[in-house]
Amino acid sequence: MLSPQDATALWVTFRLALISTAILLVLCTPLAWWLAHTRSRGRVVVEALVMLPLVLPPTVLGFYLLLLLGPRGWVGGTLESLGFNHLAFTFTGLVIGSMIYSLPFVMQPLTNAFQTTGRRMLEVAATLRASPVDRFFSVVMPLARRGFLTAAVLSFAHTLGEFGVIIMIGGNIPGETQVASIAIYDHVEAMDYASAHRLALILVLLSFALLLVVYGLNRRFKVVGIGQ
Amino acid sequence: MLSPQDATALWVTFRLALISTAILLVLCTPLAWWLAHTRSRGRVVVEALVMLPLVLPPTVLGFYLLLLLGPRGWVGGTLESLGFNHLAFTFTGLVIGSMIYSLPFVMQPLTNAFQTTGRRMLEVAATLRASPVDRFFSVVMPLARRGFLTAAVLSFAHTLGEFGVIIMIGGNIPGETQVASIAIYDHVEAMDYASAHRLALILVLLSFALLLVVYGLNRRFKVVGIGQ
Amino acid sequence: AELRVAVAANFLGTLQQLAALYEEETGDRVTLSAGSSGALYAQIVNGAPFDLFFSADAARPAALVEEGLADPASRFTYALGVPVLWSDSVMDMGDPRALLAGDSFRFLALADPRNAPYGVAAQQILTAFDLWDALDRDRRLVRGQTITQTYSQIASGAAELGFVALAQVKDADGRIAGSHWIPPAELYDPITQDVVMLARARNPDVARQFLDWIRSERATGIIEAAGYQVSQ
Amino acid sequence: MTIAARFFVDRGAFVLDVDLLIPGRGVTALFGRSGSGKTTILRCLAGLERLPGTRLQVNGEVWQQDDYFRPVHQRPLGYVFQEASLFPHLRVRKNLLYGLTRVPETQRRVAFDETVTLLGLDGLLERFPDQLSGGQRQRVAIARALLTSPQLLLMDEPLASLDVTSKAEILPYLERLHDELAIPVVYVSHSPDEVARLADHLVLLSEGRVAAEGGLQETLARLDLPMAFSEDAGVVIQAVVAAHDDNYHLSRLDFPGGNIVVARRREPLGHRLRVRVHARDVSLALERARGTSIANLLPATVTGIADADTPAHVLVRLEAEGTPLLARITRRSLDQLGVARGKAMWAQIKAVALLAD
Amino acid sequence: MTIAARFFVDRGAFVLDVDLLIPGRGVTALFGRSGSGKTTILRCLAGLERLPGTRLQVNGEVWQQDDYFRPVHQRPLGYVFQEASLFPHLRVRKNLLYGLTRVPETQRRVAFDETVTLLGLDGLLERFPDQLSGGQRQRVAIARALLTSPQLLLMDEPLASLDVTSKAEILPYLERLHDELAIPVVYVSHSPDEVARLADHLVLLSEGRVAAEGGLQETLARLDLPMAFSEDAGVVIQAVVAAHDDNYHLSRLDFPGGNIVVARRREPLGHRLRVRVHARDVSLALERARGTSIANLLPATVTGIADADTPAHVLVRLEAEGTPLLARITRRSLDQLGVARGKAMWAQIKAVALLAD
Ligand SMILES: Nc1ncnc2c1ncn2[C@@H]1O[C@H](COP(=O)(O)OP(=O)(O)OP(=O)(O)O)[C@@H](O)[C@H]1O
Ligand SMILES: Nc1ncnc2c1ncn2[C@@H]1O[C@H](COP(=O)(O)OP(=O)(O)OP(=O)(O)O)[C@@H](O)[C@H]1O
Ligand code: MOO
Ligand SMILES: [Mg+2]
Ligand SMILES: [Mg+2]
Repeated sequence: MLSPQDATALWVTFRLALISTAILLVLCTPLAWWLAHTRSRGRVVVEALVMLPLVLPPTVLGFYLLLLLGPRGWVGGTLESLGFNHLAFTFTGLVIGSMIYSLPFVMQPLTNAFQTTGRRMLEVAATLRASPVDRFFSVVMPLARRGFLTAAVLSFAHTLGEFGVIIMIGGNIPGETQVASIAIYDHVEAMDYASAHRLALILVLLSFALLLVVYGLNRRFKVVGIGQ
Repeated sequence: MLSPQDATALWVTFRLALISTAILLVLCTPLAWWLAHTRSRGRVVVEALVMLPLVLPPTVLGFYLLLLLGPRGWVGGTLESLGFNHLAFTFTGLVIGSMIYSLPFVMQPLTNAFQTTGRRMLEVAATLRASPVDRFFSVVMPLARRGFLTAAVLSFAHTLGEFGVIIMIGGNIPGETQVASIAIYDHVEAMDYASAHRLALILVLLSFALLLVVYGLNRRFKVVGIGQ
Repeated sequence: AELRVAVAANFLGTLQQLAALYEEETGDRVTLSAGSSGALYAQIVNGAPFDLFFSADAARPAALVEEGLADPASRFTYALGVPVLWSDSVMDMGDPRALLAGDSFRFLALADPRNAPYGVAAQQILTAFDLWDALDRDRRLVRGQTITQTYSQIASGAAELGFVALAQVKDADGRIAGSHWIPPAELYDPITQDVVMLARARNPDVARQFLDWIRSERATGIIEAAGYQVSQ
Repeated sequence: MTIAARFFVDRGAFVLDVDLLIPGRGVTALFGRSGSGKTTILRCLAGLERLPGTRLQVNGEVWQQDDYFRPVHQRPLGYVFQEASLFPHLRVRKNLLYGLTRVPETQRRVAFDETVTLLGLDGLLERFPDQLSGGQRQRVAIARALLTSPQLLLMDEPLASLDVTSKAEILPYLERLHDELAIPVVYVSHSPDEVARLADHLVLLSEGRVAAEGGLQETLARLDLPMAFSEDAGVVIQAVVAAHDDNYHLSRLDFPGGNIVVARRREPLGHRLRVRVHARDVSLALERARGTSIANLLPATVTGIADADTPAHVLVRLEAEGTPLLARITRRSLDQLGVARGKAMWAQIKAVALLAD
Repeated sequence: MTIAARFFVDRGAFVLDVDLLIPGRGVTALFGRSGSGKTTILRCLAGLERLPGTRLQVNGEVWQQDDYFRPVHQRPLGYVFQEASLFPHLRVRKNLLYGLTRVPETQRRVAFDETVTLLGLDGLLERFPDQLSGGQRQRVAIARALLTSPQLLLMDEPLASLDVTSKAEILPYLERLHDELAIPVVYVSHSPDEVARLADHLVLLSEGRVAAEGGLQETLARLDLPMAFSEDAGVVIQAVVAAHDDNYHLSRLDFPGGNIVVARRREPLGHRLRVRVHARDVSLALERARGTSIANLLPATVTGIADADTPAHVLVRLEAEGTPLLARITRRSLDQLGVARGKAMWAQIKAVALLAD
């Protein structure tokens, strides 16, 4: 039902979405925490900056990332001069690109969730001997659970569907950087509509199943509100 | 500095982003409220469905929307049979397309915000004579302010940048459905990098300024947390 | 050996057939990466690991040669694109000018002339008919980002007709569904699609071998059957 | 003019099953242990628990029954929740005005400025709730509910987090208010003093059921009250201001069966007052005592004797010409003095132990 | 072994400026009107307000000073917040275990099962906080703090939302606990009874400053206390169980200057006990009364007279061989009995008015 190349593309897609979402969640958590709690004026600027990856068309953003990560770019060039390879057209480059593009979807829900967590519960936890890290995992994370879920789901789903950034910096290399969305695009370009529909359907069904599981599991948790 | 066509595209872009975001906020509010408070099993399915517009590549989604809104589609066909025009390649169609594509970005933050609002404050408001609608505007909206803000900003910014869906169902008609993101991309394609950089910079700066204003205003409001 | 080929989207389908045949004949592997010519060009400039670049125009391969990124000797025109006015429903295309001037359609689709060669041809044809300005003013011209998008917009029925590539509407048996009109070549500048071998090709000999094969009779036959012209 | 209610709430481990008849005027106190269902009853009255099996009629109007349910916001009530529950996004002023502005002007009978001053909120109007102390939050919540000029007031331990002095300032205001508004108040409190002072009617709850119910005076004087209450047993006497002594700042209150002397009252002669006499503040004597600082001595007849909450003590019920009294004395005194039903004795009440204001 | 603290908190309209010396053992009560800064002091002690100008030394260890700040979670304290503040996402059991599991096993000195039972939480362990009544939440919060086996216990009105019976059950447990753990407790309460019963040391706060401070007995017997306290003035007597009367279920407690009879105690003979005598429960007589149910009569000498909170009353300070007593009597009785400094009189104490357990 799926050509081996399509199956590979699907696998690359899910791997990419998973890895970039995971890294993004880890990296954004401290930043979102800072944003949620700082009173510095710089907060507004950072909040606005974080949203910018959204306002550029993905292909254009991808183009600029290509300039940055490629051999002539600041990042890629530095890497090359240190004896490494530049990052364009590699899976690593793809992960970086997806992360930048999904940044707003992770930062926003996390910041919101951290803001509504409030200080009181943290104070209580501190008097019960929980260290800052401990408090984060035992109090903040559970209370901000919906925020993490939203961040993860938006970032994951968005990476599944994104194509502009990926085709630019990934270069559509089968097995390495060819993801499902590009494979669908290729089928359409090659006028193979049947394959395009089939792959789109599989992508949608897989995602739907995954989302059902995630939201189904989420139902089990306690919903916590302000002033209950 | 800007060609007249680029300026028009910029104007269409902001108008589109504004209108579709506004309508989306209005329409999603009751649905998100329901999602946040229902205990029905259907909730999980609706939550997962709402995310699906994200997992398809924009151009593919746009293609399916074109089929739906065009004269042979269910929506467009019905309209035609009622004596109206179908919606493909019209600004209205564009608004619908953008709305569907931005749906997840609006639903998720709103649902989260409504869930954290909790029931207690609504109960208090009810005992103070506030009708359900009144309660919504005087209690839920202010407490869910961050959620509305996030929804609006994500949807707005995303509409600014995205063009896969838009070009497919909008048809890129100057003055009507041609948006700024396409113009930048065209410059890249045509190897006119100087023009691309210029327009991208303008779009980014405009958006940045807008975001600064929005987040700056937001700073003035009280941050409200769980168990404060 | 393995060949990595960047190919302009409109030629992808045809090159897939060719590559499959070639792999069968030689045992070499040919990996295709499709994209719009502009995107592929930008990628090559920024270090994309391709051996060959099948562009949809002549300008970009020329630019690569000029920048020293491609082997000048390897460059040649592998196909000439043929635009076609096409509708997937039944339309009287006997007098295309009258049809295009009339009210029997609401939207006409074409590739965006700003970046797609087929779009340029379409604009030239409409200008020759003296219809471009009127259609543009009335906002009846729907511009696709690529020629494939244009095809999709017509195939969905949302645009009643439009200019696409002949290669897109020809099915495997060489038949064309719906109605079509192939404009005479005088109405537009030729759509020259050039290929070039990149300077950083890892396996230049294998690449040259493939390019020679593309010029073989067997290959050109397939290209022509797909809807392109081949200039000898 | 009454509130007739039948509530049935099943929460698994806890079942509330009560049939209440609450007077349409005056204060009804809900009294009972933690978890006995007091808050649940208030929520049912307010319409916050919409459950089958509920019947609620207020002053003749049906609020809830079978298929009919009057929405919460259409019930003219004021509810002070057990936790202050202020709107966190509004300053104190806006919190106070929230209910007030939603009541038609013609129906407003509680003045903003006066309420704010009497609850000591003058300096706090521009604060946000998280800038207040616990007691300040509680006072804002009380004021907010009062400012809706409710026709039924539900208060869930409104004074729990307040100091003695604040209570002493707020209680008279509450008393005056419910007198002036002539509305029924349902009042949850754990403080027997507060209850005795405010309440006209008492409902004792135990594990979701009504253990005792009735007028304050009768219920307090009953000897069969649950143990929980016996430590604070006592009676409430309706008395009339009969004389003032400006020299010693004293007033004499007369009631059927005697009189007592209390600290000078501001009320004019003839004014009716309510006085609480704790059983533990009443001692008994065979003869009229002399040369003592105990100012109030009443001749009374023993009408009953009951066990108290410790075997060391007994509760003695007396009557002074119709006015019931309770005395808590040791069992040893009972024997030494030969206290028995029908015996005439002197009840000694320490003037200062009287609940008066 | 003391807690030495200097706190300065500037909140604009409110300034807390106190210098405290809290004994390293026993209960110190913080008493003061709503908004006087009690909660703020507890927060400073816990390290929740990190401000310059703070000095805090506990049992010789510096917790905060100039550049040093010991983080909250490294301070071995238990804090019962004014609002229960349970973790809303955790069931009662997990709430209780939260602190317990974070204390090394060797340092755990409070047993889970016993605490749960004594605080009446047995049936509630699997509930979420929003399924509890107000009093139940409060009890969970108390248990949660105790289970960390703290070396300093901060309690902000822990019993405010509890009924009389629950209080009576929990108080002895708290007393025993802080005796056993031998830790200092800082206790905020608006209930003079609770304070008198638990506290060894009293800090009276007024608008962010210390109005009075000292041992419970001395401070309570002071005649210059602010008005707020005079209604509840009284003394606390250290006594020894001297005899039991199993017939009448009574015990005799001896102290320098006399003895009093109270309901039968379980303590063995010789055990030391603390007894509170409210000024309002003490009456004075010129002669030893006979034929009365007042069981406790002590010869005492008047050592001072002061105004009370109403002009009708005065507070009379007496001494019975070193034991101070306070009596609240009317000014009229003062004159009628000719009470004056140096006069020998009989203090009458109603046995049942004694604070005993
Ligand atoms: N964030 C703040 N901003 C301004 N003032 C504050 C803030 N927090 C507390 N206050 C004020 O500080 C004073 C002391 O508050 P605190 O909570 O210590 O009082 P408290 O003695 O505990 O009172 P209560 O018995 O009512 O709980 C109060 O007057 C309060 O209004
Ligand atoms: N959502 C719920 N699920 C299960 N049991 C509940 C729920 N809400 C309340 N209860 C139980 O119902 C009983 C009555 O609760 P209620 O709040 O009416 O008590 P209360 O008399 O107000 O007590 P308190 O004096 O402690 O406030 C309690 O035992 C409580 O545990
Ligand atoms: O370069 Mo293309 O094939 O016109 O999209
Ligand atoms: Mg309650
Ligand atoms: Mg406080």
